[in-house]
Amino acid sequence: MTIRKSATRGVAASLVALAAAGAVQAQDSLVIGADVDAGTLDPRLSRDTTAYRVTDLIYAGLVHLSPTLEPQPDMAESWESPDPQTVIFHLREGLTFSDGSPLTAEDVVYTFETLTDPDFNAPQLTLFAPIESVEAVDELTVQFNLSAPYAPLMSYLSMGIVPSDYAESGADLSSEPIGSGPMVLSEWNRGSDIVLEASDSYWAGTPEIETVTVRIVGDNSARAQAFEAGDLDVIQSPLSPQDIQRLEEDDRFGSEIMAGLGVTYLNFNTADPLLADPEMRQAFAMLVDQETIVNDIYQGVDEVATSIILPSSWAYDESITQPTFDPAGAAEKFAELGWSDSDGDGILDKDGEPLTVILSTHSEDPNRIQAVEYTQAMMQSVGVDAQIQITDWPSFSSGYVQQGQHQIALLGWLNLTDPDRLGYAQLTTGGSQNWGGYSNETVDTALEEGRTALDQETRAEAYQTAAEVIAEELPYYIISYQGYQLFWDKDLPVEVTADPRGNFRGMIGMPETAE
Amino acid sequence: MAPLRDIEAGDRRPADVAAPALSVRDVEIRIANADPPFTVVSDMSLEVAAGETLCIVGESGCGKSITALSLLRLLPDGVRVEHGEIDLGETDMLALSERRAEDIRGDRIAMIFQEPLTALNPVMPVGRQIGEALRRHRPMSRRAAARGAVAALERVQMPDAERRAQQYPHELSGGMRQRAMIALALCCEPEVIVADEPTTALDVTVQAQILGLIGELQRRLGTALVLITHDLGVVAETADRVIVMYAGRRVEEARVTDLFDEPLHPYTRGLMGAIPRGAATGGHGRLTDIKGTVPPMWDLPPGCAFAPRCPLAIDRCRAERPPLEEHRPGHLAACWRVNDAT
Amino acid sequence: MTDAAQPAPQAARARRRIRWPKALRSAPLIAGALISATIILLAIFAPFVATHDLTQMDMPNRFSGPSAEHWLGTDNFGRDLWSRLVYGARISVTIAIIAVTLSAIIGTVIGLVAGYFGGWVDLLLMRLTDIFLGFPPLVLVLAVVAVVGPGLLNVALSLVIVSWTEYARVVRSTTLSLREQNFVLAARAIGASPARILWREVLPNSLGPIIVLASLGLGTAIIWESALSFLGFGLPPPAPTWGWSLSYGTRFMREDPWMSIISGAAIMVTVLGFNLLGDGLRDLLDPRHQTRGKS
Amino acid sequence: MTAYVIRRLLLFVPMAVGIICVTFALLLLIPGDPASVLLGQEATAEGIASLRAAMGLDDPWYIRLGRYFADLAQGDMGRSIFQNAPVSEIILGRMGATIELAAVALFLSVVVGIGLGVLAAIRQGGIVDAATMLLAQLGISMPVYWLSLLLMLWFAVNLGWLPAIGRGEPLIPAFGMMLAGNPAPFLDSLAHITLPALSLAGNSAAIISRLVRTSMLEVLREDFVRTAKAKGMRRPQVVLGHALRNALLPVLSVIGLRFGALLGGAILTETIFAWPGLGQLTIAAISQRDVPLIQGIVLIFALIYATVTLAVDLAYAAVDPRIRLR
Amino acid sequence: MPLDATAPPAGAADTAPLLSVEDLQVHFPIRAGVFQRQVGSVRAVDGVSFQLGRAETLGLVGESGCGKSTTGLALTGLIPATGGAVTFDGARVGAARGRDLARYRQRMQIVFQDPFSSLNPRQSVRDILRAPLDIHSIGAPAERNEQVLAMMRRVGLRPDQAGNYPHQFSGGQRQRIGIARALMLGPDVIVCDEPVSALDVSVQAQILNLLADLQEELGVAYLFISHDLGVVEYLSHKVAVMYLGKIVELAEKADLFAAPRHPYTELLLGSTPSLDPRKRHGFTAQSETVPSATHKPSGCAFRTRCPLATDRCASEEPPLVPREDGRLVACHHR
Repeated sequence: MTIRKSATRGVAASLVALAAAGAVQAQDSLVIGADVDAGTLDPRLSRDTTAYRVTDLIYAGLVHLSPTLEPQPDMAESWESPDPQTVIFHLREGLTFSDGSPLTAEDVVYTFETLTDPDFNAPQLTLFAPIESVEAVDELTVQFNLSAPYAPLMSYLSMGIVPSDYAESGADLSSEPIGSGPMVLSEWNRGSDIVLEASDSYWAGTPEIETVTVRIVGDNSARAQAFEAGDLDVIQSPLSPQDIQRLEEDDRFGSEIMAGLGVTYLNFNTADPLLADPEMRQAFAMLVDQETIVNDIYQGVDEVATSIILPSSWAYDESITQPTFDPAGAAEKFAELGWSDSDGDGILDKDGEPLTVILSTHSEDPNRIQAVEYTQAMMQSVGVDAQIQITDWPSFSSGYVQQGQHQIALLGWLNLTDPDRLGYAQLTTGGSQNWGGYSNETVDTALEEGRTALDQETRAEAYQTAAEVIAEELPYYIISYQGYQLFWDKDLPVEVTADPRGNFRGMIGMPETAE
Repeated sequence: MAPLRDIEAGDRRPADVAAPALSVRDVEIRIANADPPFTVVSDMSLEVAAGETLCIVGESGCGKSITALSLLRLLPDGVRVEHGEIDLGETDMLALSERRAEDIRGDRIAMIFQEPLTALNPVMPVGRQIGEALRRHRPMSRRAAARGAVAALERVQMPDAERRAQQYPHELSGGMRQRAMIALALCCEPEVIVADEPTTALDVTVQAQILGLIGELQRRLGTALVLITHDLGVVAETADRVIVMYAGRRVEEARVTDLFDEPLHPYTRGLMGAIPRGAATGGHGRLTDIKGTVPPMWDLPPGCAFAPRCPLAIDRCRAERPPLEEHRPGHLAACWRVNDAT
Repeated sequence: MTDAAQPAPQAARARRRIRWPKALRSAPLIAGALISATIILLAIFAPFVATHDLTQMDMPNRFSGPSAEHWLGTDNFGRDLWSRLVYGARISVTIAIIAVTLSAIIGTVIGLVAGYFGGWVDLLLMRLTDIFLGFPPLVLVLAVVAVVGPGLLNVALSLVIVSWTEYARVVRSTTLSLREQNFVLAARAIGASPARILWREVLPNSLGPIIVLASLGLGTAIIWESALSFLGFGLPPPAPTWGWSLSYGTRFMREDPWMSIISGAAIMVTVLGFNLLGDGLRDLLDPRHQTRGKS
Repeated sequence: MTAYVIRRLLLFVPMAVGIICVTFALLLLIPGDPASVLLGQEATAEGIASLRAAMGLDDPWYIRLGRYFADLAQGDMGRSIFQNAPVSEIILGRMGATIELAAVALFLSVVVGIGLGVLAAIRQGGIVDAATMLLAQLGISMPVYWLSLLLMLWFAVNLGWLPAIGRGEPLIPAFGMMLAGNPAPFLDSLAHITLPALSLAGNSAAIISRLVRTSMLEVLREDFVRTAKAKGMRRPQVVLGHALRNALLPVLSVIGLRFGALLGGAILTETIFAWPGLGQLTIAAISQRDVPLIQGIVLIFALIYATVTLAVDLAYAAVDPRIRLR
Repeated sequence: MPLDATAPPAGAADTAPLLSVEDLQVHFPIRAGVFQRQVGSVRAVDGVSFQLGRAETLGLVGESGCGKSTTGLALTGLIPATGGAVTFDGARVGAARGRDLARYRQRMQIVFQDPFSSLNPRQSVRDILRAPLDIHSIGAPAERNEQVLAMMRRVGLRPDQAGNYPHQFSGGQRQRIGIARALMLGPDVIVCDEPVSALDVSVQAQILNLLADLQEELGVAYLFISHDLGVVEYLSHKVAVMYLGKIVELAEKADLFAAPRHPYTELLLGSTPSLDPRKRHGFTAQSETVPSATHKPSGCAFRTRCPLATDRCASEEPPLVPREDGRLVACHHR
């Protein structure tokens, strides 16, 4: 018995030793936890965060967005805009893809022509829609012709350039990517991990980290636990608020908690008879306890929101405000609108119809479910018969909200690198993502102007105008500005720089990609 | 077919019965894990000498199988020999440790069970099952044990023994299985064999062969045989002496000829009268049936257990249990009315 | 005629003597029955035993441990966990009972028909059963809930789809063996129709295994339901389902383990209760355990 | 025997067809359009429509079903909508991990289950029996995902003994490396598989131990056990040599079923432990409405399951000479 | 009563036998291969013919697997016969459909061997005995319970036990219930399939007496199937000996037991232990391989065990032919 006991102890000890060995070994390699696997490694087809982040390492775009979202020269050394509808880029000399083939203007043209080809079905097609044509002036010069002035364009041109010859030869960029970025794909075990190795063909040099492994751990808590157990070197949003607090206090880890590029919001269906009246929407909005949701449910990792413009944006104006939590005010408002509890059942009614509303969200994010559940309780407290509908993401998004079948849906938008990305498609009349059927002339005009004006001040004013109307009419009620959190093991050999988009260049020592 | 032969049955008992091969005295067996516990066998005594056949006969539930198992210390959990003595030669079986008892079982005392299909391990060739017993008690190589098993099968006249040894129980016919069972029991040439209804599951023609086989081997090896059966025909065919059991007790004990000549106990007489052939052969004469059924062991009437079914029962029978007494020389019976009935 | 009936009262007396002590001596059975009964009673009388309003939130007091005010502490919204668990029992038990009853009925009918008629009917029905068995159960449940949407009845329905096969298989095999029993042959000999035979002869004798399966199935159904909630396919909040409580609880397990432990324990104890009951019944109904040691 | 195997294999065909049809029906009925999921929140109506057409989603169901069968007959399981790769390739890449996990879990549950079951049976009524069976009851009553999280919390996070997530080298090549003198990968793989396999095995081990106990008790009451005792065999020989082998027969037939359950349970375990297998893939595929992938996975699950059942049946025949396969 | 198995069913109702069985066959298919095609058949009952008169008992005796029980089950329609003709009270049973078949079933009942498995443990005696009446709508529903009680009295059960369940009865009492059930429909023939072989001797005698009494009172005929020659001898008028699916000898009881003709009958009688220890048979240990219905020897099935067997027995199957003393024997040499 004694022998057996010591044997077990021996095994345990050797396992511990082994784990330690693993940690020491990780000298110039980096294991990053991710919540989903990349769907594709073709930057043009990327639609999930992991794909964005990994292709950002494998590929390089004309420009690169710095952590403060400033476009920095990358493949393009410089650019100019002779007129508002034309942009000309000058590529660096001697650029090559990781397979050694040269990167020329032809590749840029090919990349954007395919992107804007409707049959190619690029998820971000709409973002590039104003591009009328792209032409190669010479080997190193590319000219973009726009159908209208398009201010946000620069922030989208970080899109990775793909090798045209390689792509046209029938190679599958999705699984065998070749780019001109700082790393190359070494191995991809779908659903499990993506292994990248430093490239020696990137113009700005070789990254400090030799190997990056992106390991997929779906469950947020499990990912945090794996990080704590030392299996991951870096983790980032999305994380459970509870884990964030704990990790922040742990001095083994470095952390960066900053404003992110996303919002969590309520989508009011303005086409719904009950919610057609802005006053009704305001009344409902006054029942959303932003403080509690942000501070208790999200444990303060997000920030209470005031408008559709992110605080980090140049267009932000703190004077624009949405209605805030005020149950009494809401009750009063409902009374003004003719809703009263006439039959004494505790539920407001009007013309014999009870005030029933359906709050919906998707099942994958427990924090959103809690936010909805909490809001439901608040609504019920003033006599609104609020119901909750929770379905999985595909049913919820494509089968429900996108069909305009919702009443009040809790959703989010990510990657809002420009105010245009939370406005034009979502809130203009007939906009491609205007699922709530909202329509307001002032907003339409302002958003159009924000998109076409080239001068940032004009744009800011336009967006502020729109934001003001939105905050009043509330087709969207922005609950919170999402925070971005990054944790890393302090033993890492590089200095980690956070990027609100969650990109990895700051983790391999190339945050700015400067010369 | 074998001609009928006249045999002076019971005369085979050796005259010099110095020490019986097996002797049991005053054994009481209780089901200890029942609630409340109850006795299933009381005052059991028997002696059987080398070469002798003792039959224990009785109906189901009379305690005869439990008695048989107790002889090898094979009682199931919760069933205990409360007191008494079981001596195998000089060995006091009840005083042995379990490990010592294991050494003796299969070596000096062996058992033949009723249903050879279930009594043999279904997933082991019969030869190996016999070889295992050999190796357990006689140090020998695996190979020698295999040869020994074939020899044991040959001894029980198993046709094609070499091949049969490789077969599984289900591949053998009922008769062959029982032969294998007997070969297993006899492979170490025990002093005593306990056979519990060895032919009940068999057809008559096969039963005849098996009874013949057991008799032959017993004669050849000089083994003492305790044969448990419910069939008076088998008793008449094989026994030297007979014990009749009813409700856990001996009610009558005699040499086989004496018993069949003059059964003393009303139960024995009832049994004999209830057998269709013999008693009522030739015609539609009624069988003497014994009314009612055997009472359950945990709910025995006071007095004579047979009294409720006994045509001769008087008040005394219902109140007081009759002792087993010698009424004729070598012929014992437990009945108050032995002499009133005849 | 002789008085053959005489010992019967004795037999009956003995039977009673065996049965009750056996049932009462079986600690697992008693524990199982007590737990199951308690859970079901709590579910039925939830409004009377609950101490707090189900939806009354109290954010400052979230995740408080057990106290005089909140016997089992509070949940992630500061709601009273005891009250929610008691009401949750209602949902879990209702779902489990609906799921088990429907599965048992469907499976039993299919098993009876397949087992009794045999031949191509059997072949067809058993292939159908195989098809449903071939799916990983969770996948099938998820798919069905995705089709019909979450909801009490829908969740129960999805559980039926994965669990009826078990009854079908068991009932078929008991039917197969009962079909050969002499009392079924006797019923045929006196001219009973197949329907009568199935209903009067076969079914009553299959009830033992069905009851056992059902009580074990109740436990399984409760676990499945909680797994569905864990994956976000359960009843929508604020339904106080145990799955939600545990699912939320696990997210806060590190800092505030109470909610997770208590909800997990509620599920475990309940499932344990039904399982113990099922096992106890199995032992009790098993005829081999009823006979007394033969001589 | 050969005829039996062939017949069993042929029986798989209608079953697979049935499974495909049921899957197809379910996927048709599930709300949520893969095309619009594929294009994300930013999709336009036109984009969705053209993608639907390109994906063949607009064809009537019978055409799609027929096409699927036709492709399948050529060994083509279609292309994953989301991973843009052949389904067969994706599944092949994942299958090893799941089979490894399920097999190790099965091994664990069989070893532990038989050990505890035998122990409980030979100590029937005693404290060991009671403790073992209580443990088994708890094992059955414990939700798998809860057990997984608790194990991970305790052994990986608090104690730090074992890695919390991921998978090492596949066990078999790692074992090969150990034989070649490099034990580190094998130990690493073992360390990785321990927690997921344990949490997956818990339930099955409990079920098997109860079954073994029951079966063992039954066999211990059988006549041939008494015969073995009557011929003087030592108690361990009786229990292990005679009783156990017979007691394991009913257990064997359950092992096939357990393997199916383990494959199903892997869905939860793999998700929690980031085990790169089919289970994890299943959740992803369902939540993305990746129709071809779901169909492929379900079919593969059924195939693995059918294979295991067949293997179990054959093993049964090998162990029990009474079974004659026709 | 002289017997002639080959005689056609007689026309006159009073002289015609109640039940006439001709060339009854029950074959079970043997399947094999991938598609489970039938590759052969087990001839469990292979051309059995006999006749049974009113209030008469025909004993059917033979060892296990000889097809005697199968014959009984086939006659009561519980397993399908694959060939042969059964005439019951002048009418061909094979042709009967619907109501006629039901009537035939009603008049032909069966009592099983195992009194434990032949009664539904979940039904009370009343339920069990009422079922035949309910199914055939015999008597007013209100009177049926009375009929049940009367029948219980007739077979020696106490009517106050009508509400009891089978497990509350002893083996003998259960067998009484089984007999009562068979009698409820007032049958003309009862197939008794080893009705006493599971019972203790003393109880067996009770049941045998009961059967004898019932025959005397009700005039019912028995096809009495048993492996126990003593029991058959006690109850039967005529005895048929079966071996591997065929009758090898059929004779009046007294004739058969006094002087068996067929070597197999002889073997059976010689193997039965005597009840007199002074007249022991002195059995020998010699062993033999007993063939089964699946592997039936050619020609005379008994030839492999027969001391008289010659080449002819292997090639030519002896027919069951009447002998001068009225008995039927299937043997080339006797």
